[in-house]
Amino acid sequence: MAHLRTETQFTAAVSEQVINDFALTVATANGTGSQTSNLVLLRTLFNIGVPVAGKNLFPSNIQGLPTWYTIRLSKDGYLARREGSEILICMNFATAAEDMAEMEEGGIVVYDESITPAAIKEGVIYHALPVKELVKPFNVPAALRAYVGNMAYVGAIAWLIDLPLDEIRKSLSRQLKGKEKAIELNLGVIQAAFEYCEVNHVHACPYRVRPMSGYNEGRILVDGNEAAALGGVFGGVNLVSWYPITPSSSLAESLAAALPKYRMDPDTNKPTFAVVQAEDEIAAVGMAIGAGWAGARGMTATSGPGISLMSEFVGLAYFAEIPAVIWDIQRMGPSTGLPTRTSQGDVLSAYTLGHGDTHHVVLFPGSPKECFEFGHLAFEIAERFQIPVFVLSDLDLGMNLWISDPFEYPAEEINRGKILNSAEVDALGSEWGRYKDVDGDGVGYRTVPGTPSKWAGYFTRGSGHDENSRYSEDPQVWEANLARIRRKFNASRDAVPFPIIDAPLGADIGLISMGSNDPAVEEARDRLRLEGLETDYLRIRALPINGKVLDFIADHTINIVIENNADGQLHSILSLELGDIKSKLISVCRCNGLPLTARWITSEVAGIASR
Amino acid sequence: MAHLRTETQFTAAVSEQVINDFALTVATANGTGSQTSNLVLLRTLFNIGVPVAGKNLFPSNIQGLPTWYTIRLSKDGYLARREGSEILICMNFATAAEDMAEMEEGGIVVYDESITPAAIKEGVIYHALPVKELVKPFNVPAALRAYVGNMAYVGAIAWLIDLPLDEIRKSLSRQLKGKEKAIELNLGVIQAAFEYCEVNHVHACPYRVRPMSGYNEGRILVDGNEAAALGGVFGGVNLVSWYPITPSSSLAESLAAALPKYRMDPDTNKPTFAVVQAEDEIAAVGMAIGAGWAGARGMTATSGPGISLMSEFVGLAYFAEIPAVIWDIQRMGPSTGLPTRTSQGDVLSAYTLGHGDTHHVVLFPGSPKECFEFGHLAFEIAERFQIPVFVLSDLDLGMNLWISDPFEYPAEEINRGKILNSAEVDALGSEWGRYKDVDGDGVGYRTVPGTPSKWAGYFTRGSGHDENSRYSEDPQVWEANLARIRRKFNASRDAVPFPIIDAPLGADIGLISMGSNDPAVEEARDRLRLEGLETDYLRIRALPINGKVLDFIADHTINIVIENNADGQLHSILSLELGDIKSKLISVCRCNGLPLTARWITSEVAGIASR
Amino acid sequence: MAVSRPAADKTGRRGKGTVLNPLGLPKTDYRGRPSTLCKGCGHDSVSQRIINVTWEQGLAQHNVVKMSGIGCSSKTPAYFLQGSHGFNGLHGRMPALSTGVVIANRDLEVIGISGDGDTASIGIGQFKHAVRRNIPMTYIVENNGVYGLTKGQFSATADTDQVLKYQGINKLPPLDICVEALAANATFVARSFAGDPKQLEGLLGAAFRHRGISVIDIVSPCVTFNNDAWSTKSYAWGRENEVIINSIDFVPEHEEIEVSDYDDEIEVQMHDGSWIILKKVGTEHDPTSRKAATILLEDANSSGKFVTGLIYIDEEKENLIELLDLTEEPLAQLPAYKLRPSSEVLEEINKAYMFGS
Amino acid sequence: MAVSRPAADKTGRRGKGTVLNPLGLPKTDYRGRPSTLCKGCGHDSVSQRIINVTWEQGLAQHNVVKMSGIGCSSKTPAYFLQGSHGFNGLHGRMPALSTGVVIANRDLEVIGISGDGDTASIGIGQFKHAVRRNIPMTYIVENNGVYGLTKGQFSATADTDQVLKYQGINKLPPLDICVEALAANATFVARSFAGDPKQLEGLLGAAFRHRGISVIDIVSPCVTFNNDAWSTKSYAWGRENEVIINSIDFVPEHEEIEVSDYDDEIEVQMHDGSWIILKKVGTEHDPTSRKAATILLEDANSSGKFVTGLIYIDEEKENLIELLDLTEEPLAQLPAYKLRPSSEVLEEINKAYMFGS
Ligand SMILES: Cc1ncc(C[n+]2csc(CCOP(=O)(O)OP(=O)(O)O)c2C)c(N)n1
Ligand SMILES: Cc1ncc(C[n+]2csc(CCOP(=O)(O)OP(=O)(O)O)c2C)c(N)n1
Ligand code: SF4
Ligand code: SF4
Ligand SMILES: [Mg+2]
Ligand SMILES: [Mg+2]
Repeated sequence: MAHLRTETQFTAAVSEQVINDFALTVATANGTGSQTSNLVLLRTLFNIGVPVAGKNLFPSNIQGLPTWYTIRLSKDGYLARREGSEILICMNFATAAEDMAEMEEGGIVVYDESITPAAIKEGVIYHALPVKELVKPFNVPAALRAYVGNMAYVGAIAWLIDLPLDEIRKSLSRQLKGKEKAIELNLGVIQAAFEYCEVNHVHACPYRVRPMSGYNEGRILVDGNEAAALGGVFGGVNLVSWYPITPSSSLAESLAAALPKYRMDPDTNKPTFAVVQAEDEIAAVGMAIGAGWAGARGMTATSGPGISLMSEFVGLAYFAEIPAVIWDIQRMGPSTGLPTRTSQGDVLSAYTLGHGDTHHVVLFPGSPKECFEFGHLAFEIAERFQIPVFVLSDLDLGMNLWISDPFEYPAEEINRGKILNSAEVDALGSEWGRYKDVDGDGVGYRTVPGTPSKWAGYFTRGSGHDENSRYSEDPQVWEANLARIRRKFNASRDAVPFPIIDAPLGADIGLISMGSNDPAVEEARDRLRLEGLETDYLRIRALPINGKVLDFIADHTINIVIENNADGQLHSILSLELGDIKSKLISVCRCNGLPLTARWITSEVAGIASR
Repeated sequence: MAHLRTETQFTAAVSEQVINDFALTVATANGTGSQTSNLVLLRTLFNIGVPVAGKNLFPSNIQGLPTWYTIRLSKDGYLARREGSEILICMNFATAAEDMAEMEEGGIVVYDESITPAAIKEGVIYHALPVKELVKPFNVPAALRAYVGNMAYVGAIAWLIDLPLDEIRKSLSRQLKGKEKAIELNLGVIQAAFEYCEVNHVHACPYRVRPMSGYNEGRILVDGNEAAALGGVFGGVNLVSWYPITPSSSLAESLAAALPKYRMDPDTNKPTFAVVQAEDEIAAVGMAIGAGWAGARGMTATSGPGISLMSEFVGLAYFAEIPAVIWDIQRMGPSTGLPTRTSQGDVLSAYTLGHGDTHHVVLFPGSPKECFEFGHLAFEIAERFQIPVFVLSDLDLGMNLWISDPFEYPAEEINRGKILNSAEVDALGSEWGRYKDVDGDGVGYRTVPGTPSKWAGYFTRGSGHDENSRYSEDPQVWEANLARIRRKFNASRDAVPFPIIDAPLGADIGLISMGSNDPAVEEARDRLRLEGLETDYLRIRALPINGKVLDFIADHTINIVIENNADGQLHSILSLELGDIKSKLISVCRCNGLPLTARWITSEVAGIASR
Repeated sequence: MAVSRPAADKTGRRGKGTVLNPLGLPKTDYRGRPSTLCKGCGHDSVSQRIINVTWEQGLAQHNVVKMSGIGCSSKTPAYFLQGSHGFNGLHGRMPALSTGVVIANRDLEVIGISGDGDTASIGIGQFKHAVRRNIPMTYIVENNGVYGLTKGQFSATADTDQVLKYQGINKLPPLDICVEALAANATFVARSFAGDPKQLEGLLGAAFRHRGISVIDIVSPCVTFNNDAWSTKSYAWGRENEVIINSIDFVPEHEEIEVSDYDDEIEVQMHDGSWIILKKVGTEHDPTSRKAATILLEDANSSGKFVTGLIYIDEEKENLIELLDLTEEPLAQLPAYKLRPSSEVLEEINKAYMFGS
Repeated sequence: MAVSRPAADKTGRRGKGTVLNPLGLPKTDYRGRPSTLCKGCGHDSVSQRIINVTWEQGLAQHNVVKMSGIGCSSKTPAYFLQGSHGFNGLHGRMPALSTGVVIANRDLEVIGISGDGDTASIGIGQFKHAVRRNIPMTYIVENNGVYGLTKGQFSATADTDQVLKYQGINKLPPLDICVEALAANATFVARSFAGDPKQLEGLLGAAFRHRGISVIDIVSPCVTFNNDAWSTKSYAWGRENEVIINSIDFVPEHEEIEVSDYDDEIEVQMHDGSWIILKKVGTEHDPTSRKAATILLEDANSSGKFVTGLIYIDEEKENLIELLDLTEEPLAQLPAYKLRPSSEVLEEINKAYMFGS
């Protein structure tokens, strides 16, 4: 490929260049297949070693509405969402004017020739791209034209920021699963666009890409839902019962794709799993609970509205003590809210789901690696404590590609928890009681149906029951049972993932956050440090909290709880666990459907600190 | 009637007698119709002026399981549940041994002859009652025998504690709606039993009833569910959509009985209301919301499991801003729990029901009078703020007969809130936007379908929307909308029923409670006073709380939150509202399916005070 | 036949060439906001049919409410009758909301729009019970055999062994909306095809006049996820295989109908006095016979036939509002004095519970 | 006929006079805890039928699970088969739980007990979808037309114009469990009567052997709230009006059956190799014909006939477990190495996503 400038040209230009540290936004209409182009760009950058993050801002719609895809390059590895972009690719007439208006001096705009810029901004460079003409020579069927046309901006970007075309080809063929004809066609368009720019535009773009080493090495690029699905595969999931809902559908669909690959019975080559699309979320979680009760590993994945529908069943699993795993890929609520916008608004709902006095174990993965880890760990916790376990991810972590440390093989063997086999239950005979707290951890021993013993059978119910699971309305029996369940809940505190604490030199201010906020918080801490403000950081990875969290809060003059919802739900839950030192907690939260930005967090925290 | 002793005999005996201050418990099997006998006893006592409370402890079953009915007589008007009874009526073989074992010295046991006392206790008097023989002469059909047989203990009690038979007749004919034959039959048995005792037993019962004046005068005897239903009748309810569930069914059924009496259209003599038994709770609340949206007053009544099922719909009503009234007659949860036991375990669920960031107005009636009041007030609040409003009662208040102040006619006219008629909306034209905060209280103006104006139509959705209710994914629009809803919620703080505060001489200790705990708390305060411990008392009647609650808490060294659930849910909610002074909050709660007792509260509070 | 004329004729042409309906309004008034659905989506053509019929019949938009669940289909109420109130509710819960609405205001014409997922999967329970209660409304299922809005999963109406791009093969048998409706004692059951405007408009015209619930199962292709020619939910398949059992002409109340009994026709008088005239096409089917309807559907399904038209109608059964015997005045419009009894009444009530009573 | 013998004969009598079943167990072993239902409740007699048949067939209790929703009917699993696991779940949600159970362990014999409220009101959605998925289980509806446990409200199977003491008149049409099952493509549909032990036991015997879901709608009177003679859910009415369409004899796998074709009989071979022999009674009905079943029910309902017996059976359709093609070993019993791929596999996966890949 002759199209790459020579190294000498590079060095010549370097002085005024911005290397691997800028953002570009592609504005298109959805349903035009631009996702392929965007992913090709992202993967190419990843593969040449540039730390990148892609955030897809898409509508709750199938075709024709505005979509923005922002790719942030950060040689320093800051991969949180960032406001503004140095480079704008305008492919959508509908939003062109607005999009262009947001460009700041020094910005570069590439636009489809069919769109005429509403206003030309001082200090902004504009490059027209005759997409239609560029595609024409390849005479593609009408249906594919828009799709292929999107490759044009890949070529333009390659020309703008020095993307090696051979790397693009690699990504492309990976994306198109090696379909040679398609690859050649698309690459042809990319190349045509590249050459068109080379010939017709003056290259004055300071934003450049340079292959780099370091950050990406040993790391993977994957979205949280896929990682979670693989976690389930290695967690021994037997039943995935789900109901489609954005942004959780891709988790279940990834499982449907991965399980046949990795989980066929080595002896019979038949499935050791079932994936069932239920009629609704109530049935979905009900099936998972039924499977858990019968000794298999059942899970479901949903989002806000599904969580609401699952309340009654989750309350049953809580009180009848049945293991189940529930993934909530949070989207913006209340109600239907914004199905394609991210949020952390279900924390309180999940923690206390169900009428009556209930509290559940909730896990908060903060990266694809943790999605994988919690994907199998959740089953261990669910079976050990015989409880429903929630894993709260969100649209940002679940549906966007993140650079992550690779998946780690589970350190612990699969442990099915306290299940008695026929020999064991025969040995105990009438001694055995389903809800007896033999070990003092509040967790009783259970049997599963099909256990060949006349002692194994017992009756499960969501109504009041005694240690032998017989129906009881006796007040003492009821209180004793609740007390045991509370014991169990407390026992789980030290069995769930511990918080990640970074408190190098004991700062006065402690930051507390969870889940997908991690990169933004870390970046914010660096920025604060530059402003001379040291902060410690604790990332909560599970509820209920344990001593580590309490100590951290006690050790800091101010603890600032950072979350992506309207009510400061995590802050509320911590407040309740704390008692006195609560007054040291200050809530900082917002809720606008977008991942938090480091700039926003920086200004909030700086504001509080300067009080 | 010759059966009553003469006054002289009375005065003679008075010295060693305990007048109008004891409790009697009737132990029977359910489905035997003993409820009639018990209610006759209760009403008779009420009508002769004795302050009484009856607590029915019944199983979640239709026939044959143990039921206990305890009547407390308290000349001083302490009508909370009380432990232990001086008089025990043993009609149930199954529980006789246990029941008798609980009797303390000085107690009196009346038992069906067919039951032989397991053990005779020192200092306890036993009277056998040959129920079968007593009923025989009346040769009643087999089906009715058990039912009629229960009248025997009414006679025995009349003999024991001096119940005037003519008063019993009155209550009986009221209970049997004047069916003369039935009345005579039952009265006959009562009389026979009375005479049998007179002849065969030595009367040594110190516990006596004396007609008294004062307390009961001007008061009514009614259960909370019936009061709530009447509140709905006067609140202008148009649609009652419900699904049967204990202990809320009698609320809806009372409405079905009362509405045709009081709410037929004066012009057409046709219903101005509909009562629809839905297929489940989701549909029940959905219908009420549909009616509210279309401009009618819709309500539903349910209990814990129903609340869980209603989450998604309540979230829609919250976010789309649609009025609806939801009664939760709380029973013991989690899950199916104990359907026939009381609890206050749904406070947190109701307050935050639904995924995403939600918070609802919740009312806590503390007496039948308040059930009536909130029964109509809830509609005013729901329509004024365009929100779903929860009213949390419980089994104790809802299904037991309470002595209460009479119902008060609503002081305010019915107010449908901000609804524009065609003239008004025409005048505004394109100016009007469904969700514009014109008045600064966060409440927009709405139109209802059928308003003859081309401007009136708008589109309602649970997804993101702008001031004109157009779909919007714009982050600013979303945030502004949530901010307005928050404004609305805060505006409601001073529009909901204020707390009832009793702080005569500014004690150090403040008690905070809600709902049906009221009589127990008041009694506890008197007991504490006797022990030299003064307490102030604030009874929360609604969430969200306002300044009055905060001030009260601030004004007291210790605030003790008293509630009938496992997690101290009200305490948690207050903690979150408080911030700093939270540390002054101490939780005292228990959860065993029984109404709280003054003795228990007394010891708890005394314990904390003496720290 | 004399009485049957193309609906358009009923509309007058007054100057400037714009056709106006009986209310003197141009059709453009009955439009909604621009559709955001995929180009060619069957749902958009159904919306157009609704616009045409409501305009031709001169329905007053302020008396119409548009109810829907969640899905691409359920979005469509935003794209027609801009002058009507619309309520895009919850997934599968449109029936309960609609029930509340008609009880609140019996004068409203309720048009409910749902999808096959919204009705046959999560919503089958509320659907059955709304049918059973004979809620006065038109219940339209825009049936494409997939979940469009969530990107192409199978719905409960997908055919056995159907293949979908991202989902593989569906092994389960479909639920048939018309069979389900009939089983639940529906009083108006029809099936149609988004690719057959004329017939659909006839059915809509009749549905709006029906006394109780009118269920119309419309095969409405999803061009993005389920429009391959071999799919029974595709345009191609529909055009190939549609078997029209009857077509409907509609005669408004006020017009005279000379009762004829050509045996290729059936006249049914609607509850509002108007008449529908069913021209039998092809098969002999009597839509007033439950048994005939049951057998028609059983045969069609066992032989894989796509029959369209009015399958069953019963104008005799009372609707929910009639069963409740509600007062004529819409409950939502009752004056305060009809909502709250007098203080004297409350006095009486208190007395009944009072000490000494 | 040779093959047909009273089931009791299959059980041997060994000393001490106690009859033992094929597993050598006395019937008492198949009892449950004492019933807390009202004396005479139809549900108790259904429980007794289940005890008899499971005992006679020698089902191993540890391989049976008893699933139920909420209601008096749903309480009954506590009153039979004390040796089996039981799960008294949520109101209307037994089907979902059962689906999870059979997937977890395909070897289990699932007996689901529900009520008319539990199935036809709140549970109709899950019921339809369980039927559609052909879950291998026996789904029993103890149908009394009321909500017993909540004290006598109407359920969705109550007859039109039925009167209940505290509820007044029911104006709505009933949902018919058998019609609903058939509409959802059920593979075994039967109706029976708690007052007809012999027939019910025959049906249960066949149901336990059926390949997919066996739906049995049993009129099971509520003596407390709905047993007046004029109620179609009362003992009296049932005894008066029952029209038996066939009675079932059951021939275990191992026994020889001389295939005869008396035209008053139909033999159906069950998936496990055993045979059921249907003796037609009264009406001519072919239970292997969907159309015949559909018409039978339509006629029965329109004429108010209470037909009992096996209405429809299809042994050909695969059940959900077969459709999922699950491995033979119950998923709940798989060893750890079948639940977690090796670390090498994970390495491969990581590589695929890794920088430089
Ligand atoms: C409770 C709930 N579950 C899931 C979803 C996600 N969801 C939105 S639309 C839809 C299915 C739509 O399918 P259909 O009703 O056939 O409409 P179509 O898009 O095909 O027209 C689903 C599952 C939701 N909005 N709410
Ligand atoms: C979600 C929920 N709603 C309501 C109830 C109250 N409830 C218990 S049993 C029952 C109906 C039982 O009727 P059916 O299924 O016919 O059983 P039966 O008692 O008649 O045998 C209801 C409504 C409940 N337990 N859960
Ligand atoms: S996805 Fe299918 S159903 Fe949805 S708008 Fe597009 S074509 Fe229509
Ligand atoms: S109430 Fe009816 S259904 Fe329930 S146990 Fe009694 S008789 Fe049976
Ligand atoms: Mg669809
Ligand atoms: Mg029933």
